[in-house]
This record gives sequence, structure tokens and C-alpha cells, in this order.
Amino acid sequence: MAPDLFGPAPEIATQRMVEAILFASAAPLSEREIADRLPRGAAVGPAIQALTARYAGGGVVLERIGKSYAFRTAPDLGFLMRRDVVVERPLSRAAMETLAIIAYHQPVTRTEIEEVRGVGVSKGTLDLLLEIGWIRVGRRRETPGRPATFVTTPAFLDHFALEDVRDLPALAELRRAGLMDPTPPEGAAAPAERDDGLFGERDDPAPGEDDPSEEGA
Amino acid sequence: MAPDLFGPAPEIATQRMVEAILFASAAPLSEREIADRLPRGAAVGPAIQALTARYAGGGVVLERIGKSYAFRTAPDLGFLMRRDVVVERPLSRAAMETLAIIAYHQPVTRTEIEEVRGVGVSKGTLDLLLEIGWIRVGRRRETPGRPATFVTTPAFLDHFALEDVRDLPALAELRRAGLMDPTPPEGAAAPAERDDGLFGERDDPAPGEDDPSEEGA
Amino acid sequence: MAEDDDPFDAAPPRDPRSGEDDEDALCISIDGFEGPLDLLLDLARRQKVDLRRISVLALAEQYLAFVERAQALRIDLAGDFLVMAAWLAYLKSRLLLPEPPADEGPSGEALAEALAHRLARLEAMRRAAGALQSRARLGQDRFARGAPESAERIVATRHNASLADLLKAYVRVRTREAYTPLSCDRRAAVLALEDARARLSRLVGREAARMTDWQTLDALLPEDWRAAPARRRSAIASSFAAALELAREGDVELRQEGPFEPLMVRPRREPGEG
Repeated sequence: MAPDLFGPAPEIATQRMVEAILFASAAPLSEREIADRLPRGAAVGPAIQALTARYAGGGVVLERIGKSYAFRTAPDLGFLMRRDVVVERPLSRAAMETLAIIAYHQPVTRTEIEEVRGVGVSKGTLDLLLEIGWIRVGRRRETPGRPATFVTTPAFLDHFALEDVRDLPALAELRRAGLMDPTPPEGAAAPAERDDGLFGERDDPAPGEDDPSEEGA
Repeated sequence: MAPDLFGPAPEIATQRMVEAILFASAAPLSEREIADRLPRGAAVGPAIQALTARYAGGGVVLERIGKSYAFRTAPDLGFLMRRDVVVERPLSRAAMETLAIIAYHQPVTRTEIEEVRGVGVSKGTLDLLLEIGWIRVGRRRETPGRPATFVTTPAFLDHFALEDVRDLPALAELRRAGLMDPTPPEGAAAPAERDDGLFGERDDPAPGEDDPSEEGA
Repeated sequence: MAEDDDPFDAAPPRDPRSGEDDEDALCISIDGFEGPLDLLLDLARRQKVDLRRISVLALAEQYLAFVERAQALRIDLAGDFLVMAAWLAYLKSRLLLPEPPADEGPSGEALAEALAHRLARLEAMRRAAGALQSRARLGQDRFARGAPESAERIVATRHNASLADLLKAYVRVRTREAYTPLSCDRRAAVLALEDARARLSRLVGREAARMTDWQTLDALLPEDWRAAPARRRSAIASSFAAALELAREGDVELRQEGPFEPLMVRPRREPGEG
């Protein structure tokens, strides 16, 4: 291996190595993944911090994406690269709304998505989002029927330039306004107020039907 | 676009743009090619010089290759890039189906897998899944012949980003709202479709077939 | 729209389907709406106030007017639009008439509030979708390294598969199963004992000269009965029964090393022959 590696101060040496590793990778890498490729004991965290500061304001910036990091071009310079972009077909409005509901309400069941949208989740929508890799299956909801839930993935964060799902636009405001709750705030509505039946047909999953957990170990 | 793009001194703005373009480019770019993407009149040469100086000594350097430029890992850090990699290869349809059946029906015997699939499962398919580490041999079934069963492993959960196999959506959930398109594949009704192994070769359980499960448990 | 409590810092996207604000715009085809809630939200937006402060009564009246007009124009309305109309008519009566005794379910106000809340929730998610879409997206506004470096040495093959692949495979399997014609199965999956016996006896008789040593029963199964498990099972069962009959009649000998070991067959030899 490089014998002169520890010529400079160790923190500089680590910073160079972390920079090289992150720069060479198109996909975000976690601290752990970076550390695995470095000499034992290298302090990855401080190196990432130093790099983030050093690159800030440049044409390329070090972004945090969930628990991972990646170099990305600065968001204001997209216009320079856009001409090389393969134009992707934009998601349908229904798919985009479904994605937003999953992101803001995760973990969320299909029935809950339908309750917000007032219509059934159309065929292929969840399919498509799964395939793109922006959502995945979460834990089953421990309610009757134990419906499957959906959550977003790190690729979702990366694509939409989010460090964390807590950074979703206006999430805190929506929460404060009570818009994340299925019923109006401060229980103003009568207690029995459940809007099932009237709007979106909520068809609860038949309990246990084909449920792998029933047969599971 | 970026209205404040020329907020900073123009040479800094140009430097940022050149940096982003070179970073995002799949191939080295000449001064001319870079200039073509920049606003008219931007001074590419000085920007490249400034960038070269700024990156010098870091983990990534701006290299000149013939008449073109590209970011490259610093030569002394090449060892970081020379990592052992694994090539990715899609799983055959037969293996995918077998894995899905094991995931949903575990613990499940080979005969049961074949019953669900409607076609034989070659030893190679199970061997491959065992080798990848997504399945393992579970307890023997306490029925005549005490056949071995197969179950999924933590590595399986890891790969598919599942927290629990019970979180897999039930078949009814998959079908309802078309989470996965349930139209029958062509040749669905063909009764004796052969599972021809992984990649076409090794299709037949060797005579005197030693089930991999025999050794396990 | 009250600007100060707009969480998204932007005017709500204008719904292109709603066109101008004039009444006639209501005559547009309902095809553009995904359902009654979508239509209600569009109507509510015309009130140009915070969705939680809309007049539900006015909204109900607009919706009912819309439905009436659609029916006058003989436009076919989907059932859920009519269900919503019926419910809104009920809501309207609850809002207009004096409140009935408390035990008659939720008050008209509570129902109206719940509806307004639902609309606000849908609106919020619609705006959220827009906000997500206008973020600096990877591959459009932000770009990854174009030439990721690696002097990689391939040491292993990793099999890649996504959750979507897995789920699809399962649905495919279970669907194929559901579509497989049963009659075909039944006919094809049973090897009659007579057939097995005739075959085995012919094989043993003809092969007697060459078949000098033990052979597994498996090896004697008909070629086309070996692959599919159901057919294979049936062929093994029939051939085994046939082998037992032939053994009883003295044509063949059977041997098995132990439980679940392969069953071996050979032609009966005359004493002293081997």
C-alpha cells in the first residue's frame, strides 16, 4: 500500500482518502461503507465535516442523504448539464400524489393513501414507485388484517435532495395545522366521526388471506 | 435558472460552472467543449487553471489528458479504488419464483415449492439461492420422509430492505389495486414447463440426486 | 388564499382543468376529475379562501348544481359522484335545519368540518407533490459524478433482484397456478398402473440380455414423465406398484438399501447365474 500515506497529518490524510472515495462513487456512501475501505481507525466523521465545509459554495457540494454522503453538482447549476439529460417521462399526477402521501405519512397503508386521495390507488402506481426504487415495503400495521405499509427509501431522499424525511417541505407546518391527522384538530368533530363509507370505499384487507405470516416460521 | 449566478465575481462563477461540468461529465472535456456549455464569453482557461490549483494536493485532482480535462483520484490513492468488486447479475426467472415461494411459504419443502410453481425446481436453483445466502435449510418436516424445509435468511431481508418477512404484502394485497400486474404470462397454462436451471445449463437434477437439504439441518 | 398561513410559500398550482373562473367552466367534462373529492376540491378552490374556512354549505350547493347540470346534459356520472351528491344533500339539510337532539349522530357542523378537513388534507398533499417536484432533483438539477472511477477487480458475482421483482415473481407464480386448466392436469398427471406394468414388463423382457445389473426404478421411468413433479410422482407410484406385481410373479427382483434409498430393479436371474 502507499507507504507515504501518513506523511501528512493523519486528519489530512484521512480527508484526502474520504474525498477520493466519495468523489469516485456515483452512489451515496455511508460513514460505515467509507470506513470499511480506509485503514483501521481512520476518523471518517470529522473528515466528512471538513470536506462539507471545504466544498460549500463551490460548483460541486458534499450532500448528506439519509445516513449517507455523496458529491453532487450544486443545485443552481443544473441548467449547465441538463442538455445531456435523457428526458424522463414525468410521473403522472396520481403517482406523484401517491408518492407525496407515502413520504409525508409513512409508514402508510394503501387504504390510508386512498382515504387521503378519495379514490382508489390506480393499477400500477405503487408498482411503478417500487420499481423506481423510491418506496419500499415497511412493517405491517398491527391492526386487523395487518395491512402492508409503504415507506420511502434513501434513493427517494437522494433524488429529491432531502437529507432526511423530516426535511420534507412544510412538514412541520402541516403537522401544526393538523393536516397530518385524519380528523380535524382538537376533536371538534363528534367522536363517532369517521368518514368511512361516505367517501373513498375503504376495503380493508381480508384478514389473514394469503398472509405469509400465518404460515411463517 | 439562477438569477444570482453572477452575484459573485464572474471568474468565481465560471470556476463553479466548469467544476460542475467536469464533475458530471462521463468523459474528459476539452476547453472548447466546456466553453460550448457556458454562457458566452466565459473565460474557461483561467477557470481550469484556478481549479487545478485548488484541487492540487487533495484526494482528487484535475488532470489534463491530451487536450481534455477530467477529475481523477490522486495517483497515490489509487489503491483505494482498486477494490474487489462483485458483478451484478440478474436472478433467473426460475430462481426468482422459487425465492418468492420460499419467502411467502416458509418453511417450505422442495415438493411444496414444486406444487406451487407447477413445475420442477432444479437442484441448481436451490443451490444458487443457498450459495447467495438468501435461503438456508430449516427444520425437517415431521412427515413421512422427513423432508428438509427451506427458509429465508437475514441476508435476504437485508437485500430486499425488509424488516421482517411478515411485512411482505399478502397476495390479495398485491392483486388488489393492481400492485403487481396479475395478468397471466404467456404460456401460463403450459402444464409441464421445465425449470431449466439458472442460465440454461445444468438443467437436470443429477441421477441419484442428492438434495442439498439432506446435508443440512 | 390567506398568504400568511400558506405552508408551501407559493401560490397553489392552478388547476388547468378548471379553466376560467366563470360558471360555465363547471360544464367541463367530469372526465378530468379523479373522483368526487377531486371535484369538490376544485370547487372549493374557487372560493379563494383557506380551505378550512370555506363555506361548506356553499360548496355543497355548488356540487349539487354541478351534478344537476351534468344530468341535464345527460352526462353519465359515475356512482361515487352520485353517492357524494346524496351525502351533500343530507349535509345541507343538517346545516340548514335546526339541530336535532344530540344523540342523532354528529352535528351538521361536525360533518362539515370533517369534510373541510379532508379537502385541506388532500390539498396539502397535492401541494406537497408539487413542492417535491420542484426540488433540485437528481439527474435534472443535481448531478452525480459522470465518470465514477474504479479499477475494479471482479471477484464475485452478486445476484441482483429488487423487491418489485420478488413480488412480481410471486404474483406470476400464483397467477399461473390459478390459470392452469385442471382437466389438463388430471388427465396428464396420472400414469395408469396398466400402462406402467406393460411398459416395465416390456422393458425388462427386452432388456433382459443387456440389463445385467441393478437399475434404479427412477431410471426406468418413461422419459416424458420425469420432469414435472406431479407426473413424476404418479409415474413412480405406478411403476413401483407394477414392479411389485412383476416381482410377485417372479419376473424381476427388487432391492432397497434402506428407507428412502433408491429402489433398485433387475430381471430375475435363474439360480446360479449370478
